[in-house]
Amino acid sequence: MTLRVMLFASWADALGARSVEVEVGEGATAGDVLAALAARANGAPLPRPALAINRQLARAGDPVRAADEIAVIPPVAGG
Amino acid sequence: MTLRVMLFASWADALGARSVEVEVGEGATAGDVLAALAARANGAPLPRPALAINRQLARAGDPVRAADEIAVIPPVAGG
Amino acid sequence: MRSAIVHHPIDVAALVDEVAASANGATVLFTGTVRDLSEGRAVSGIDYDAYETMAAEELARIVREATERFGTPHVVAEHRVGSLALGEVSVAIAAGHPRRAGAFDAARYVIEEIKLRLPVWKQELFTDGTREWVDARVTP
Amino acid sequence: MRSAIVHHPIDVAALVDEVAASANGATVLFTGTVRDLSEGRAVSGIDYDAYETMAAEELARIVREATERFGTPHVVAEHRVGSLALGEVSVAIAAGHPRRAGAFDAARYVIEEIKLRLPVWKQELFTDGTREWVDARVTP
Repeated sequence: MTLRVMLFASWADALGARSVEVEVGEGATAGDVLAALAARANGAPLPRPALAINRQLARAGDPVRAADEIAVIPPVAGG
Repeated sequence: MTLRVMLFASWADALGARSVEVEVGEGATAGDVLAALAARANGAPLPRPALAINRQLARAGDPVRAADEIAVIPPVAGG
Repeated sequence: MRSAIVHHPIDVAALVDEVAASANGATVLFTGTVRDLSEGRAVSGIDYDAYETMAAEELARIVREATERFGTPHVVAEHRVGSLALGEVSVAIAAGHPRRAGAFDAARYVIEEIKLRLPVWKQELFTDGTREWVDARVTP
Repeated sequence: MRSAIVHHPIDVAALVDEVAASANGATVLFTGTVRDLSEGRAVSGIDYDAYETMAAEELARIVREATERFGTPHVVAEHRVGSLALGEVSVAIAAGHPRRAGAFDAARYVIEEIKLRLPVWKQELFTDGTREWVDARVTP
């Protein structure tokens, strides 16, 4: 399935977009999506991110569905 | 010697004045002044005060001189 | 209780007024501002990026947690995003409480949790013309 | 660094402005206000008495101690005396610091020391028309 993944901060800069599409198999997990994104980053020196599914931080084993709102969450630095 | 002692808060109310004169012997200490003041309070239910000499809290044994600025310091309650 | 991610300057006096209540004996306001040095380098400004919908939800959760932990409904927080100049306020938190310990603790809780949890990122603009995402300093 | 015992309403926004500096990343404002209940009794106002010359000196010492302990010159404090109505600010402290922990700790230090050391006394006016010095509640 094709997922649209939102990007922020250093990830948005490195990939030159506010979102990208990644292709993963049915039954894919948050970990699978992060692996696909790492491949897309192509060795750029980026911080290891977490994944948010529907605006909640996901664990590596959490399932991802095509209808989910998915986002890369680099280490946060607000305040 | 005669000392003028400033009064505040409950002590000023109870003695009906912002200052009183007390008579103590030469070589009197802060403790002596407090004892003279307690006698002046005449059993009124007042909080036990400290004494300030020249705007510094005194110990009971500290000497008092006629030229000193002397004040009764009830338990503080600012803020 | 209120929170927001905003794109305009934060009116800190309005936040203080918002937490006023006759039961409160203490109010604490915390503001974070853009300062002129970061790890020894001279900074001219900061751009804040955010995952705004998630950040708004997370900030609301943090503020609600503070009201529950410290027993006061009077907690408000705003985080600004976009381009900020030196000295501008990036985050402001106001907490009103009957007692001073509760007001301090509630405001402190909110800023500590913001630093840990809010999906907001800062890019520092240095006076030498370079810029750097703070997140990217973390080892991959 | 500045402190004062004042007879007029405290301008808290001015105190916050006063501690602003380009090196500061954090500012904390604490205000103490007259609240509507004291130990369960309804309060209509508070009269503050003070040994003003000593209080001014002691408050200056406390603020100087805070600047030295927490490593920032940007600490100001004002304590108001006289008759205050519900909701009015009796004491305000502002602290600016490069780091948030320093700003919180400096403001907290000043209010805690004020409570312990400042020769200021409050008389609570109750809605039933009676009044009571808070100091007089202490057992002789």
